[in-house]
Amino acid sequence: MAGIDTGDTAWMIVATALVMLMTPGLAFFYGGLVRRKNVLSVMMQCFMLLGVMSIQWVLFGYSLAFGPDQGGVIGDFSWAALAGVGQEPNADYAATIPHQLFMLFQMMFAVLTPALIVGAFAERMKFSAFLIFSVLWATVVYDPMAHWVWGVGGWLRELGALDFAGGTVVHINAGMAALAAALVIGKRKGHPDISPPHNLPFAILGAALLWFGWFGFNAGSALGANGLSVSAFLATQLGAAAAAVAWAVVEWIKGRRPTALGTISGAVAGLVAITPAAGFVTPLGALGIGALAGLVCYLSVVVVKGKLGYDDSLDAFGVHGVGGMLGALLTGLWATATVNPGGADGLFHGNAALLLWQFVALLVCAAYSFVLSYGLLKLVDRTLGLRVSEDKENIGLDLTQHSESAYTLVG
Amino acid sequence: MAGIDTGDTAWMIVATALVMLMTPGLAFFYGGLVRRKNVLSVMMQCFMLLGVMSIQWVLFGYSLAFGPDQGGVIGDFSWAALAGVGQEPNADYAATIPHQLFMLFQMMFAVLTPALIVGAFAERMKFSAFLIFSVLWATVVYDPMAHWVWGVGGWLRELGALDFAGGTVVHINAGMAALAAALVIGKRKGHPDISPPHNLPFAILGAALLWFGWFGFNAGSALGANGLSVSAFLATQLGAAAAAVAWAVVEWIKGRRPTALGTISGAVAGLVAITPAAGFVTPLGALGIGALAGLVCYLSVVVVKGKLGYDDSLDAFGVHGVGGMLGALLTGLWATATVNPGGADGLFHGNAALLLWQFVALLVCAAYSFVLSYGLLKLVDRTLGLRVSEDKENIGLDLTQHSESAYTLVG
Amino acid sequence: MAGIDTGDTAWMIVATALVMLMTPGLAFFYGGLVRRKNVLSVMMQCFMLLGVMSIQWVLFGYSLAFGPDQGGVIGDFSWAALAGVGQEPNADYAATIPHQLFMLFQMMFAVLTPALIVGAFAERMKFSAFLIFSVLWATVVYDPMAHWVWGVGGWLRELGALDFAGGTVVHINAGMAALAAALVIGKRKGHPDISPPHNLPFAILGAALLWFGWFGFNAGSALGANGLSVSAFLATQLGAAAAAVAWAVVEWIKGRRPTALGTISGAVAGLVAITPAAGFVTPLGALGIGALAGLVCYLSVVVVKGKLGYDDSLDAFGVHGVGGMLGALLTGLWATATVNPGGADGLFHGNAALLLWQFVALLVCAAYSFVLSYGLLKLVDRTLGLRVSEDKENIGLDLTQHSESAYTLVG
Amino acid sequence: MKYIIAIIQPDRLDEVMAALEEEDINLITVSDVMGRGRQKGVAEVYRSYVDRNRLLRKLKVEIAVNDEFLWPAVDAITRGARTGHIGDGKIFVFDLEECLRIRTGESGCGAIG
Amino acid sequence: MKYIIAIIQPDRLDEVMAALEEEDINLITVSDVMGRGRQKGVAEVYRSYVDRNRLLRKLKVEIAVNDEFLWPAVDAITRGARTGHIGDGKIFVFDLEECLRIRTGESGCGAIG
Amino acid sequence: MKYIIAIIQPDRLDEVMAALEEEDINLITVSDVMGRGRQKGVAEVYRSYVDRNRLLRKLKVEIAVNDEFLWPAVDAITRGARTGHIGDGKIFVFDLEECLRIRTGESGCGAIG
Ligand SMILES: Nc1ncnc2c1ncn2[C@@H]1O[C@H](COP(=O)(O)OP(=O)(O)O)[C@@H](O)[C@H]1O
Ligand SMILES: Nc1ncnc2c1ncn2[C@@H]1O[C@H](COP(=O)(O)OP(=O)(O)O)[C@@H](O)[C@H]1O
Ligand SMILES: Nc1ncnc2c1ncn2[C@@H]1O[C@H](COP(=O)(O)OP(=O)(O)O)[C@@H](O)[C@H]1O
Repeated sequence: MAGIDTGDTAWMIVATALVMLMTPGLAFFYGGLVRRKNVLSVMMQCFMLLGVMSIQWVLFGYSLAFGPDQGGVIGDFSWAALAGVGQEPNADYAATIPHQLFMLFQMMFAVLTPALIVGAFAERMKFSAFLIFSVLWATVVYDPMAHWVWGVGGWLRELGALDFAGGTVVHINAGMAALAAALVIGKRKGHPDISPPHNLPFAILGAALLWFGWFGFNAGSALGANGLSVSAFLATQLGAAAAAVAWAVVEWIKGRRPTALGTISGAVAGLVAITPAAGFVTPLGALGIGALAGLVCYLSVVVVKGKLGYDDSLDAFGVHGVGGMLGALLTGLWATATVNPGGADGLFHGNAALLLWQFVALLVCAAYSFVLSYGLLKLVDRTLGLRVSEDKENIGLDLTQHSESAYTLVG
Repeated sequence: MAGIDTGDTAWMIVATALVMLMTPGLAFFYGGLVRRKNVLSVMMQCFMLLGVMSIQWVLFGYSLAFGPDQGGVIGDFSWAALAGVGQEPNADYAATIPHQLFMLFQMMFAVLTPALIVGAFAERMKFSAFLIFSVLWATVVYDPMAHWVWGVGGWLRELGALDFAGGTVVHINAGMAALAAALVIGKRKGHPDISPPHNLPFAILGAALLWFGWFGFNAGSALGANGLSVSAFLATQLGAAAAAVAWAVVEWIKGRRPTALGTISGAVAGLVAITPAAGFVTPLGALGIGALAGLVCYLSVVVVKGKLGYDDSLDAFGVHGVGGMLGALLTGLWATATVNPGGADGLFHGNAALLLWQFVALLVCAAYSFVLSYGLLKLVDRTLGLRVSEDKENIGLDLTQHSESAYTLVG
Repeated sequence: MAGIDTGDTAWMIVATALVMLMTPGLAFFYGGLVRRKNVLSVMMQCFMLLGVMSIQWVLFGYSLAFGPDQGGVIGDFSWAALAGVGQEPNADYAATIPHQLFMLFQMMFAVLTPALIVGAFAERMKFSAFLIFSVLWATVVYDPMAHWVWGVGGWLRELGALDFAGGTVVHINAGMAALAAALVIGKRKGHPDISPPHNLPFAILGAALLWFGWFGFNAGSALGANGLSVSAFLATQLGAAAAAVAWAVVEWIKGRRPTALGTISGAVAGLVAITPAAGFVTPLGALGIGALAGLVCYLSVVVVKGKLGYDDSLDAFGVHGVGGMLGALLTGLWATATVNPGGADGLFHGNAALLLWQFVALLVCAAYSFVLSYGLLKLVDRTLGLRVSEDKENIGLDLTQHSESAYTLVG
Repeated sequence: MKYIIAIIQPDRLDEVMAALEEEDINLITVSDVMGRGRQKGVAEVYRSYVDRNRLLRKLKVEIAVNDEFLWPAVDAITRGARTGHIGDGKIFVFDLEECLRIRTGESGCGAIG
Repeated sequence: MKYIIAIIQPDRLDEVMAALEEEDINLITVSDVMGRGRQKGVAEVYRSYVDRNRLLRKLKVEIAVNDEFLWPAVDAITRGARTGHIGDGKIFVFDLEECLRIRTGESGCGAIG
Repeated sequence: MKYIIAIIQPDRLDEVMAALEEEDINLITVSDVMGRGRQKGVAEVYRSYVDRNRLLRKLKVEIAVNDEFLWPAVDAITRGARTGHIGDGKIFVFDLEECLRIRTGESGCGAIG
């Protein structure tokens, strides 16, 4: 087929599969951290999104996000049901791989992003409310924002803000929605005296799969197998490594022990923060971003959250929201066109303007996401009710929402 | 090397690794569903096949299945021990990748297929009987059928039936053998009052690895990194997604809750049903096949099985057999040459003949598999005995067949 | 970019990600085998190495190992902080992929190797001591040895010994360090009456991820997507398969049952032994190496270890040390230039000299590793203390070193 | 009032519960235990380590009954749990001084059922 | 001396412990059990198999007390565990003949606390 | 007949079982419990949440013995479980009214061993 490069295609098929694996990875990361009576509910929510969002994306989501531009704010419906999205490349997005492959790669992002929010309302949301909210949110919040940042003609894409692999659309976006969700749905019964993670090895498994999958996420965002994707891969590894170490070190310095949960939380924070920067920074820049991500997310989760007192059960805001915003800003500092001529120089390389654009993009997206998510959640709450009854929360969502227990106790 | 394309080779190496991962994936999918005392036995059976079948395949299995044709029904022994199967491509099978790579890709199918049958006789078969049966079955049932459908000169390949990635050879075949096994070996003690799955998160992990690996299975069956493999990837994702949602929705409609086990069972059913169709149908066709697969396999497992009363412990027949047959027939409806010029049009695209060929292929293969599997199982039963003693079944296969316990209880 | 092949690059990006996944794989393999109170400590050690070693490698490790040669024994610091290691290929190491990608691929080896040693001192080493030791060991033992064997100008590389994917640098090296560690730190309290593996399915999961990742390790060592990498992939699969079967069969013959732990231990032993040979042997050679690896490692772990009485908790020496040495020697027997013109013929193909060189390389590396590791461990022991107090060992490392419990018990 | 602790084979629970139901005894508490009795376990093997497996999985069933239900309960447990093989288990009977229903505060015989 | 066994809802443990502390009762032993009482469980569904879920997760709390602490302990447990819903659980009281502290060898009333 | 419940440190089980064997007491039942005693646990830390860890892992050992074996059993447990550190645990002794062997139907003293 004209223009298709088998090497680029090979890598992007794999990258797509890797990003797909992140959603089950997240299911285990989150699932290990909740109480035993809610583990299936969290995993089920992640898995269900793998189903529902894939369908939404094919039917109209992709068209809204990447279809022909309407005034810089949204795509139209001309690519609905993948009309015209075929095996030929679409040079506007990726000239050397089938258009469907680009669409698939983006599909996995669209699946993962709402799944990230689950961490905020885990252990207390009705399954039905979760489903409705997620589909609405994907359509009203995610798809437009994806268009702004990535769609041809999207206004943020034109603006000059940098976001290599989706720090804004994925992490800031999900993080702000998570904050809204934690506020709207309220604290879990017993908070903050909630029993500890019921299965930390599961959370470690989840973190490992996330790290592994993130290579697809970030290095895949180069949309080919080339120097840039390798550079993004390197930045990803270093961001995660530095942040994991940083979080553990801070715990140690603060007189506690370095914990496994801290280390994997740090790794995820680093992966989040490096996401917008991955294709624009040097290895040392990546180490810097990672180290700061570990430190700042530690503070946001351990120090600040405790003081503010909302119940973001699994720190979806504290890690993805805060880490995402930090990454967006630090991209404005450390970006350099020597790594990626398609990028721009940041403050440390003599260009203060970039930082400004990063800040603007961050602010607009964060505000948009927070306000709309808040509204949608209130809407669902008023109509369907967001939260299970206290009784059901006590018994656990696995039994009451899904008629299942994760483990047998006797026999 | 003449004719080798690095991009195609890169993708097919990875696809092979992905299909390899499906067998451990299956080990967790099945292992999570059995009782605590039998989890290792199921995982051990899967792992042992990874060893034994790889050796069988290299020594003579590949030659029987893909070697020079003998009257359309089987290959001869000229490729035994991989004689002549080297680093050069074999243009008959795949012109742009090393012949050994094609052989390896097929090896992983040959490992996985007998592992699927494990689900039918789980929790009660002797390990020795399992081993003997599996090797015999691979040689007498799998290898010939692989030759018919995929081997150069194989009679079904000539017939014109479509099977993109192995719906017949892998799923219908394993499914019918599973039915035979459930009938020959009989019900588990206590059936149907068997305790629930001992570790559903393991089953979810297994389903996730299966889904992930299935991209290698289906998109790899294009044997290169090209538009067709991307199209198959897309169909795979949509088949799984639609079926997962469909199963959960049916549960909901029937007045129960949507369950995690239902959702992942649906996903697997969708993956099974899309397998023969993956390279021949449009995205909407894939959604249709997936949705029907979720519905039909739900009925077969939840409604029909209960009535017929055989004990297919983990629904190897109900999901792989029924899903495989459904997929073969639906391929005859939804296939279209616009997606794949090497394919054919189905009934919905004006060609009723295809459906007929699909039906014939299905019938012959299902019958062949059922009859021979039944015979082999009876043979092993008469000689070695298939089933452990009641006492051993009570204690559990982990302890009695493998002298191990999966988990420590105290300390 | 001049000279970059997208297919080779695609495969090597994926291979790098696969090798990265081996460290979490090892975390589960080891984690499942320890007692419940120590599972996090083992996983934490593996994860922490993923952080710390990545940083060490980028800052100076890669330069020491692969940088401009100093007298055949070590690289200098000119590539420190990746100076000059960019997106262009470095033809000395890999002409068709970005230099950074080669560096990343090697990084994952540098992460994994110290993690292998963890198996020897599991359940009793202080976390701080572990950290210091690992960083010192990587710098003083691993980096130089990597230079000898792989670095341009390295003396062992010049000598003519064969080591396809790191049998010497990774496995013999880690194995000897493990032996030193088991001797220096002493037995666990209660040894040999230690409770059994607390979660064998985790160990099986780990083994599956190791096997999967090993395709990246071995087939990736061809540094491209070509016939050689496929041949290495095939040898890897067969080595693992034959060894898994061999171990189980030996157990069976010795009057015990074939165990799941034995089967996966065999698989790992086979993967270790095939590592140096993967790119140099025929499929039948790989089967031979695998079968011998299963047998010999079984003897070393089950028979010899019991007699010698040191406490190599998880058999890091018994599997990686012994398996690595065996593989090095067997490469000297089975290697053939027909598989890889860049290799050499072994004894079975008429060239006795190779066996000699293999033996020399093995001896030098094993001795160097053992002596220096022993010295480093004694050093850390004298200064910081290697071992936790008896009280802490009783309570478990999870609580005392990391203030965490892996699982909740009630609720 | 009496309190019965029965140690049974893990796979006999369904039979025991069924037998108890026949006697109209429905309230029980069950937990996982490991027991060493006369039954010799299968040796467990983990690489070099052979565990003679002195402890086997059992279930512990606890039932509080009014005095007149004691023997029916004991008989029902025996009926349900007996296979005739070593390892079938034991039944221990204690005197129960007091019993309260948390929900209502009721106490004594009325609170048991 | 008395020995109390209380079966409570899994999520009431914190409340029970807090209530006990108010009475200066700090030493307890807790374990996971499954119980069948009057409470009807949610049916569990696994594909074709519906488990009427006769056994529900509960916690078992065990406390040895000197006689004068018996009623305060029972009251505290009741206070902490009561929700008024079916399934709140039961309290069983036994006579405790002897109690020893392993560390010191002390026995009797002095060893309880 | 007496019934002994001992709460011990999880890692002392082997020693306790060995000590019991010396007294010819071989039949026991063991289970996992969490205990709060005088021992202060290590605080557990999970991100922002610090669990003061009021409950520590312990093992519960249950032994039914004939009267003459009571003190040998208690002594053996003490010997095996004592480390001299806080947290060593407690031994509780109950009167056992009746004991039955399910397999044979035997009851009383003969059924204990
Ligand atoms: N004296 C005892 N004290 C405590 N537990 C006991 C005692 N005797 C038996 N048990 C428990 O009962 C279980 C079954 O006992 P066992 O001797 O194997 O059965 P049988 O009734 O056939 O002699 C044991 O595993 C143990 O848990
Ligand atoms: N007679 C009994 N014997 C043993 N356990 C009992 C008995 N009665 C109640 N239980 C335990 O107490 C739990 C709660 O009892 P339930 O009848 O549901 O509560 P309620 O106090 O509201 O009637 C049960 O699940 C069971 O574990
Ligand atoms: N009065 C009691 N009631 C119930 N359990 C107790 C009681 N006293 C002690 N225990 C159990 O014994 C364990 C050990 O007690 P602890 O006070 O720590 O030990 P020590 O014997 O050194 O004082 C506790 O964790 C608890 O499980």
